[in-house]
This record gives sequence, C-alpha cells and structure tokens, in this order.
Amino acid sequence: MVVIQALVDGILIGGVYAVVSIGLTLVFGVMGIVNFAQAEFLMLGMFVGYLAWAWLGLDPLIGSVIAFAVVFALGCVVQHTLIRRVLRAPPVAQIFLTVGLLIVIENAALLGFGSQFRSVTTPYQTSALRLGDLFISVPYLAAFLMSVVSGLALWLFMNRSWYGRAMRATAQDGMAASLMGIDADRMRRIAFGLGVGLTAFGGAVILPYFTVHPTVGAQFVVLMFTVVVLGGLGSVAGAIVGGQAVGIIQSLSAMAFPVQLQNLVLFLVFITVLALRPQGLVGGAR
Amino acid sequence: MDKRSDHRGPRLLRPTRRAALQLGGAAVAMPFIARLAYAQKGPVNVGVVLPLSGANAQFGVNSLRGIELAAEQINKAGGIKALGGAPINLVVADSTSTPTTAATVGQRLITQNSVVAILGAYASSLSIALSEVTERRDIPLLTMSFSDQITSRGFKNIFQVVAKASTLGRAQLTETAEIAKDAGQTLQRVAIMYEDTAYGTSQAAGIRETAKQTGITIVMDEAYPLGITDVTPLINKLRGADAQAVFPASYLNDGLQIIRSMRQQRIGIPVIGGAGGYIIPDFKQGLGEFAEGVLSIAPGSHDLAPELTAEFRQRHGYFMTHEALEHAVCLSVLVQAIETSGKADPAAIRDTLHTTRFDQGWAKAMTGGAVKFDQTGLNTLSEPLMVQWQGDDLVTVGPSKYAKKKPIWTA
Amino acid sequence: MRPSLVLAAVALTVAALLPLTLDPAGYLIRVLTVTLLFAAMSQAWNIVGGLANQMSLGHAAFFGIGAYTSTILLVNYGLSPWIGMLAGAALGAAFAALVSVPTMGLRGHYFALATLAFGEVMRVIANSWPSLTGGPAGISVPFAPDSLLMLQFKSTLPYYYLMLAALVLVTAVFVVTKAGALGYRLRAVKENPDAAEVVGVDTARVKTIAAVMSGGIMAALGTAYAQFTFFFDPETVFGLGPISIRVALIAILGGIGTAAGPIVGAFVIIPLEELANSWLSAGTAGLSQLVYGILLMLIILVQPRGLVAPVEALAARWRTRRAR
Amino acid sequence: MSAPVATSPGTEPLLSVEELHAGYDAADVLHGVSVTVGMGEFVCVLGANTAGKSTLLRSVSRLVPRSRGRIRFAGTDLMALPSHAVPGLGIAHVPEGRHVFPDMTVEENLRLGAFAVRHDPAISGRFDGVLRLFPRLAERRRQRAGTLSGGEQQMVAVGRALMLGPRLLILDEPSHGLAPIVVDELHRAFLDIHAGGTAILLVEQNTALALSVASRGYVLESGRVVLADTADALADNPRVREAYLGI
Repeated sequence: MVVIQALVDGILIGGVYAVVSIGLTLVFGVMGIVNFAQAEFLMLGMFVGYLAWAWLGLDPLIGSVIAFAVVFALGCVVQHTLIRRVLRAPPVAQIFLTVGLLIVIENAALLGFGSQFRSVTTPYQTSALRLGDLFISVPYLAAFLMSVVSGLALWLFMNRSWYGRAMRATAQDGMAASLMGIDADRMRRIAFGLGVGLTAFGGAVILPYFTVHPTVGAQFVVLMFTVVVLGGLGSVAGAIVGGQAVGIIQSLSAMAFPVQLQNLVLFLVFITVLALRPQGLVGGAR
Repeated sequence: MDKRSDHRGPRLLRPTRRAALQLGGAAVAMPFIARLAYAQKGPVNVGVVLPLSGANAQFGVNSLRGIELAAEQINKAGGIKALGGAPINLVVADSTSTPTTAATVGQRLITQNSVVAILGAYASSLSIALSEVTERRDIPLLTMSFSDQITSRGFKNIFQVVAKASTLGRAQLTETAEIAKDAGQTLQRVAIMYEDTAYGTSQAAGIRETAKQTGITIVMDEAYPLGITDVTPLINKLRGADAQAVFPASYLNDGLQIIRSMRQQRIGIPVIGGAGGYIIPDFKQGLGEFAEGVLSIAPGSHDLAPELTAEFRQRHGYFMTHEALEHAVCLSVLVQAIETSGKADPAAIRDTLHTTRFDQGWAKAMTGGAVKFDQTGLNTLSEPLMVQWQGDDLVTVGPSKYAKKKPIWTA
Repeated sequence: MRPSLVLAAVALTVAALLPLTLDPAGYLIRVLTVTLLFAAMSQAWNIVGGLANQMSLGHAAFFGIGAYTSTILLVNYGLSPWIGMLAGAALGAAFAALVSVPTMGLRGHYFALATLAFGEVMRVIANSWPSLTGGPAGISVPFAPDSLLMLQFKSTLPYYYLMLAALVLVTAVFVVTKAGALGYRLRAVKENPDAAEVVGVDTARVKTIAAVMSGGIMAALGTAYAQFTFFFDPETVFGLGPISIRVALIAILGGIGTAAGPIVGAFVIIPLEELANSWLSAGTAGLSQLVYGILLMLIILVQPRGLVAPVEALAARWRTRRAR
Repeated sequence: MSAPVATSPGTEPLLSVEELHAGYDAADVLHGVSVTVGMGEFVCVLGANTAGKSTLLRSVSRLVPRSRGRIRFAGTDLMALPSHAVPGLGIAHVPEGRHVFPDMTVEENLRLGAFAVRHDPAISGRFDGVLRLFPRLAERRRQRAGTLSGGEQQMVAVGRALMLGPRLLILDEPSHGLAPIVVDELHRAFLDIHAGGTAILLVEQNTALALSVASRGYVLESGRVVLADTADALADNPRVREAYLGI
C-alpha cells in the first residue's frame, strides 16, 4: 500500500517535472543551446500566475495560460535579441550568456516583484481524493492533468501542425529546412518562446502548492537538467520519461533512505545513466 | 508597493544634520565633551550587512526595514546625545546570501567607511563568515542569527541578541509539553522534520536533546534538502509515524507545502513550527484559514511591544517580523552603548556592550524588557516565545508571563 | 626575450609591489586576494576546460574536498594546514580520477552536465554527515595566532602573497603542461578525439591525467581558501553558482585555453562584482546583481571568444608583420 | 566567353544568372558566371569537383553567404531574398547529400516539401503523384527517413522537392554514391518530371548520364563557364569527351 502511494505520488509529481523540463529539451533540440536560465522562466511563469490570481482573481490553473502567453512572447524577444547572436559562437559562450541571463532575470524579478515569498490560496489547496487508503492530492492531480494536457498539445503541435513539423525539421537539418521555405530564425524564435513558455506554464500550475519568490528557479535548475539528461537531451518524449523517472525515484527512495539523501540517490542514477547511456533512456527517438 | 525609497539614505540624514549642527553649537559650550564633538563632526557610520539579493533576500529586506525604522527614530530624537547629537548613518551592503561576499563587504565597510560597528547578517552562515572579519579587526558585530556557533567560539566582538538555536529547540519542546498538559494531554510521541541548513539542524538538535532528557519519544526524525520540491514523502512518513505533534523547522515554501500536504491527508495533529517561515505574514497569506492554530517558537514577537512596533505595521502594512524587530534592537542597543561609553570607538563600544544592561529604546521589546550580554556575547535575558496564529494575527501564547492570549491545542 | 614573458615579469613585479601601497588589512587588498585566488582556481580549471576542452561544471567538488580535508585534520588532529593541503590535494586528485571513469566517454554538453552533478553530490554528502563535516552549520578554522606553520594571519597581506604564489605556480603548471607532450596530446584530443586515438594517443589516459592535475590543484586551493576565510559551509565550497560556474565563467570570459585568460577574467569579474556591489547594493535590492549580469552578457555578446582573443589576434598580426 | 545559346526562341528565360561572383570565406568560388534556364528546359552543369557547380546552385537558393551579380527568376530579383523565401517562388532544390530529415517519417518528409505552399489545395494530389512516381516510398511511408537506404533517401529528397509543385527543380549530384540500378530509376523519374513541364537544372558528375537526359549544358572550370552548348554538341565536343567522358 505504502509503495503504491509512493508510486502514485511519484507519477503525479513526475508529470509536473516533465512539463517544466520539456522546454529545456526543446530549446536544446532545436538550437543546440543548453539554457541555464530556463528555470528563471519557471519563476516568471509563477509570478505571472500569481499576479493573475492576485489582481484578476484567476485560479492559477487558468492563469497558467496567461503565463504561457506572456513568457512565450518574452522568450521570442530574448531569442531574437540575445540567444540568436551566440548560435554560432562556441558552446562556452552560450553557457556564459545564459548564465548572465539567469542573473539578470532573477534580479530583475527581485527589483520588480520584491523579495517576498508569495503564495496563492485556492479552495482546493488542502483537498485530496481518497481511494481506500490512497490519498491523491488535488493540487498535485490538477497540476499533473494540466501537464498531461499541455504535453498532448505540444505533441499535437509538433507532429500535426505545419509549424511544429517545420520546427522539428529545423532541429534536424537547418539547411534543408530553409530549402523547404522554412524561416529557421523564426522557428528558433518560436521554439525558444514555446520552450520557456511551457516551463512558465508548468510554473503556474504548481502555484496551488508551491511558493514563488525571485530565487525559486534555483530549486529547480539541477532537477530540470537531471530530467532532460535522463530522458535524452533534445528529446521531448525523453523529458516525459525523465520526469516520471525523477518523480518516482524521489518518491520511492524516500522509503528506503532519509529524505535528505533524496537528491544523492537521484544524482547517482543520473551519473550512471549518463555513463552507460549518454543518449538518455529514450535517446535517439526525438 | 515598495516604500523603502521614501525613507532611506540621504533623506534620512537631511533633517537631522541640521539638528546635529544646532546641538554641535551647544556642545562647544561644554568643554568636557568638546573634543569628542570635534572628532564627531559628522555622523556615526554603522555598517549593515544583509542578504538583499539571493535566497534570503526577503528576510534581509525586512531586517533592513527594522534597522531603518530604528535609525530614523534615533535621528529624529536628536541623534546620539553623548556625541553632540551626531546622527546615525547606515552604510548598507548586500551580502548576497554568500558567506564569502558577507566577509568581503564587511571588510569594505570597516576600511572604506570606518564603521564603528556592524549589524547583520540574518543567516547564521553569513554572520559567522562576517564575524571572522570583524573579530580580527576588533569591530563589534551585533547579530540576531541564532546558531549556537555564533557565541561558542570565544570571540570578543560578537553579540547575539537572541537566544541560541539549541535554546529555541529546547523551549519548542518544553513549551509545547506545557501547552499540551494544560489541555489535559501528555506529550509522549513527537515527530521532527527540518531543512538541512544550519538553522534547521541546530534547532532539531535542541529538540532531540530535550526529548531525551524529558523521556519523550521521537517517532520521526527527518532532515530534508533545502529547496525541496515535493514534501509528499515526508508527509507519508509522518502519516505512518503516529506522532502527537509535529515540529517542522523550515522557511516559508516548505512550511506551506508541509501544512497543505498534512491537511490533504487529514493529519490534524498540532504543528509547532521552528520560527523561520512560520512566523511571517506571508504564512497566513498563503494558507488563509488553514494557518489557524499553527504554533511556532519565536525569538521575539511584535506584540510584546506594540507601542514600538505599530509604526512598522503602519508603514509597511504588515506586523513587524521578528528579524526586523531584533535588528532594530541591535541598532538601539548599539546606540545606547555609544551613549554610555561616550565615544564612537569600537573598543569602547565593545567593552560597554559586555558590561552594561540596556533597557532603553527597542531593548524594551525583548523578553525581560532589556538586553544584557555575557562574556561570550550572548544576551542572557532573551527567552524564546511560543506564538500562535489566531485569527489574522500572530500572538504570543507562552511562556505564560509573556502570553497575550491563551494557546489553543487542537488535538 | 619573448614579449609575453616580459609582460608576465612586469605584471608579477607590479603584483608583488602593489600591496606595499595599500592598507595591509584593508578592503582593496582583500578584493585583490580573492581575485588572485579565483584566478588560480580558474587556471586550474583551465587545464581540463581549456586544454582538454572538457567543460567541467563540477570543480567545486575538488575545491570543497580540499577545504574540508585540511580543516577536519586541523580541527580533529591539530595538523598543520600545509599537511592538510597535501592530503586534500591527494584526495582531490583521487576523486578526479574516480569521476573520470564514468565521464570519460562524454563530450560537450553531456560532459558539462554530468560534472554538474559532482559538486551537488559532494554538497549533499557534506550536509548529511555532520559528525565529520559539521554538517550544514559549517565548520570553523580554530583561531590561532599569526603563524606560517598554521597558515593563519590576522592581516590580509600574507594571504595576498600566498594567493599570488599560488597563481604563479598554477600558471606555471598550466604553461608547462600546455607546451609539453601532454599539452600536445590534449590538443590532439581536443581537435579530433577519433583521429587522436588513431594516431596512438590514449585519449582516456590523457584526459584522466589532466583531470587529476586539475582536481588536485583545485583541492589545494580549497585549503588556501579555508585558511583565508576561517569559516565555510557545504553551500559555500560545493556551491554550483559561487564556485563551479564562476571559475568556468572567469576562464571563458578571459579566453579559455590561454594562460592569460583566467587571470584577465578574474581581474574583470571579481572587481566588477565588487564594484557593482559597493556602488549599488545600498540602493534597491537586486540592482547590483542585475547590473553585473547585464555587463556579463554584454561582454560575451561583444567578445564571444573571450577578452584575450582580440589581443592575441593583434599580437599574431604584429608577429607576422614583423616576420615579413 | 559564354556562348550565346539562346533558350527556345520567343520565351523569357525562367532563371537567369548573370555575372555571378560568390563564395564563402575570404576567396570567391565563382568568378562571373552567367547561366540561364528556360521555361520547361532541362539544363545540366558539368565540371570537376571544385569547379563551383554546387556554389552556383546554392547561390540560386540564397544559401551562399557572399554573392554579387544578378539572379532573376520569373521576373523576381532573387538577390534581395533570404533563402527561405525562394521555394515560395517555385524553386525546389534537392541538395547534395540528400539532407532528408532523418528522424521524421517518409510521409512527414514529403509533406514538409510543400511547406512554402502549405495552403495549396493541390498538395494531396501531388502527394499521391510522388508515391506513384516512387512506389517504394509508398511501402515505407511510416518509416523514419534516416533508416532508409541511400537510394530511397534520394527518392525522398526528390519527392519532397516535387511536393512544392516547382517550376524549376534544382538537382545537386542526385546519383552520387548510388547503385547504377537506382541511378537509372532516378533519371527515368527526372525525364518524367521534365515531361510534366518542370524545368530542371541538374549538376551531375556522371557526365554521360547528364548529357543523355538534358537538352543543354554548361561546363564550369575554376568558377568560370568555359563551354555552353546543346547536350548533343557537348557530347561531341573533344574537350568534353577527353576531360569528362574519358573517351
């Protein structure tokens, strides 16, 4: 029973980890850029969701759509003004730029939103579904379902729409894509916007149980890298598998080890997977 | 939303500089302090090192607000009278939540700004790193960090205005046992969970130690990583632990997550937080009605001195948090030490701090109504308080001599 | 004499004489000391990051091992930090060899991300082993009177020279390595790992040697840091942002793979951070860090190959012109 | 230099390249090349490996970073356009080395060929046409393109180009590295495509094959056009015979 409870919890939280990490892998897949500032967009999404709740009275689950839209637009601008300029630069310069971006976003948020921890109050924040001895947290379930929906939407977009296919084409072969009449610059802009927008969306859907403050990104950054590397850098399907893996490892390892060592277990799995399968658990298939 | 810019820096000084000149004229007439007045033509520089950015920024900003409030009051009241009305000039530096930076900016304040003392730096790790610099430069450091290490290293220039973490941890358990007893329950099985920071671990150690002495069984004892993204495993463990009360030590985010998850799983046992995130306004804001009845230990509380802390609430829209209050106390005590010793000299201030009982100004807001440091620099009068969320406010409910309201035991 | 040697000699003379004009326990000298330390750390990183082109984001692991080893030996057994430094360096080198095994086959971003986990693993261990490390509360170097043997001084001046010596030493190691057979092989591995393997370079061995050197030196510098700040906690020495990423940034900003890069980078980044902090931190919270971040981005947008690159290009042009 | 071999009398050239200088880094690869392709014409460009044939084709598709001169297509100045705007005019380019999208299915690859004309209702008809032209692709419709054989990948690349319904099809070394039997199949397809009214500009190292399908050709050497004539005339030209046909 305890194991089932831990599994269910792991799957629910894993869905959220997946959706916040998909953007990171998408950006890498399309542009070959590892965006160290990705988690800062999660923070921005949380703030947008929070403000939508505080000013407009919108539930964060609805606010998440606004968070997506706002951060999507911001991502397009960031891609156009900053990231685009280092696409051909050495990887070290790319890392440097995104770390600079991380510092800027974090502190801009500190200036703009203040240092306060902010949290929304929802009617379901302390609700849980009860199935026998099994508790299913409603905020977790809601976040999970929203993640599934957004994951599906992304999948449909990437596989069924012209722009999604064009984006994958750009990722796989930029030159050939432009021979198809695809504006690679534009696709990268959309991909970056989409990537950070999805992360922001994920940030907003966890608001019912998670607090936002300007440095909240730091809590997620290593986790996000773990998720995408476990699944395979650049693979959207991998991020989903990776998210689930991380959620379940965290949840199950807490049963055998002190919770304090949760991340240690995670990192050991992470390093082992990297050493044995650098392409990730589902590497290869994009 | 941020009114800080209205009452800081230059504006803080402008009205009082005039006052200082007037008083300075009077001082010349008094030969025995004329030399001092001459030496103290300008304001007295007091260093403030706080985490204004990074993970602890919120507490750093609150602390600064407390210090600014106290400084303003002192300057409005005519500055430091023993120095001919010299005003306090705060030299603020951001320690960014990194100990190395805390030490470096401390060094800067000492050598570039000739500060007579430093206040800060909220987090224990920052204060300890900072103290390594102040100790070697013989500059007094007044802090409200509560790690035991602060005053256990034999340093001569450090002053801890609050009770240490192990004392807080002990009180957290004994006070709770008292409250339970009053409600007709014997506390036998408790759970502790804490973030693995200096603050969380030392507080947990205090609880653990006391439990052993008083024969209370700890049925769950879990540290968890700072910045935990999912507390469910903790709550699952708690559910299986059959505890009568739970003692979590954490900042706000984990605190909210813990309470929410407990409520989801219908775990109704009393929660006794370990200060940190449990006693700030955002806790109530985040949880709404679910904050009701949550207890916490606190090194200080705004309702012990409403006449002093009301202005803070008026200015910022929320009650004066304990870190703001204690930092105001730090400054107030420092100024009293300067008044007593009659000179703005670090060594003289240090000696005065060690030997004097301070019962004026903000010191009245502390337990015992005063501050008295022993030779290690610990404020011997400070006692931990038990506070509880009742209605919209955080009220002191223990020990009984300080209690403003009766505690509610929900078990 | 080669112009770069002349330049180095001049810089060294200036560096050696400069503190005589400063308050020996003052702020400026402290900033310079920290700068020298980070230059040395970044130079140690450069052996792996620059010569082998392995972007390590986990060097805090070695740094922290060094800091903890010497301090634990000092606290528990009263051993001189010099001995602790050797022990720490040995442990750091051993750890480097150990972590080389799983990361050997990884390239580019994968290597960087794998190493990211090392510092974090060490941080978790240090946090959860309080009986040895003092846990999250951190560990203090016991107060001692001024003593070279115990590597503890009241004034900052001796530390300045200590860090300067460290920087000179590490830079010498870097230069010699780069010019020697190992550097040649590392370059081969960097340019084309497969081809290097074909012509008989044992890439695994070469990379491991570089990692061991780099890790050992980094650990020794950890001891120097511990003796300089007297207090640290797991977050400080194993931190991702404060150590791992920062040493990489410094080298990248200066220009990786060059001896001057980490030095130039450190002398830009550390003072820049300090200046931003001292000018702006009394203002609105976050402003100083914001300005610092914007400056970082501007530098990399204008000069993506590092600050040393244009100087080198200029020097190369000058040389070829002179050769004609 | 370039012999004035007119396109079919009375028709405007579909593509005209005049005095094109182009290159990548410091040095130019092309030094004043002029080439025309008439409406519905089948033109080949011959030359040694480094003559600049691919650079010429890539210039037309605006993939070469530095170029000056004039390139016009059906009255539009291509020099002013970014590469992704070129296919929309009706130019489909099958690059050297095929460049299929390896992680997409055959069908996805083909459909992407119509990206520039994605609102054109004729797309689905064209898709069926491509599958008729290359029946093997119909069998492998759901297979990832990266797992196909070289010949099949070339079919995908050509089919993908046809999805545009191009007025000009640019083929860069389509038979490179393929088995003779596949090469034959492809060239038969090219003739079919041409017969359908599409102009073709072909670069081919297999000179004999190129001259057998094209109606006119250019010979490029060191970035300059050294010969321009009808395919038959080129096939008889001793210089061509010696240098490129090995006779």
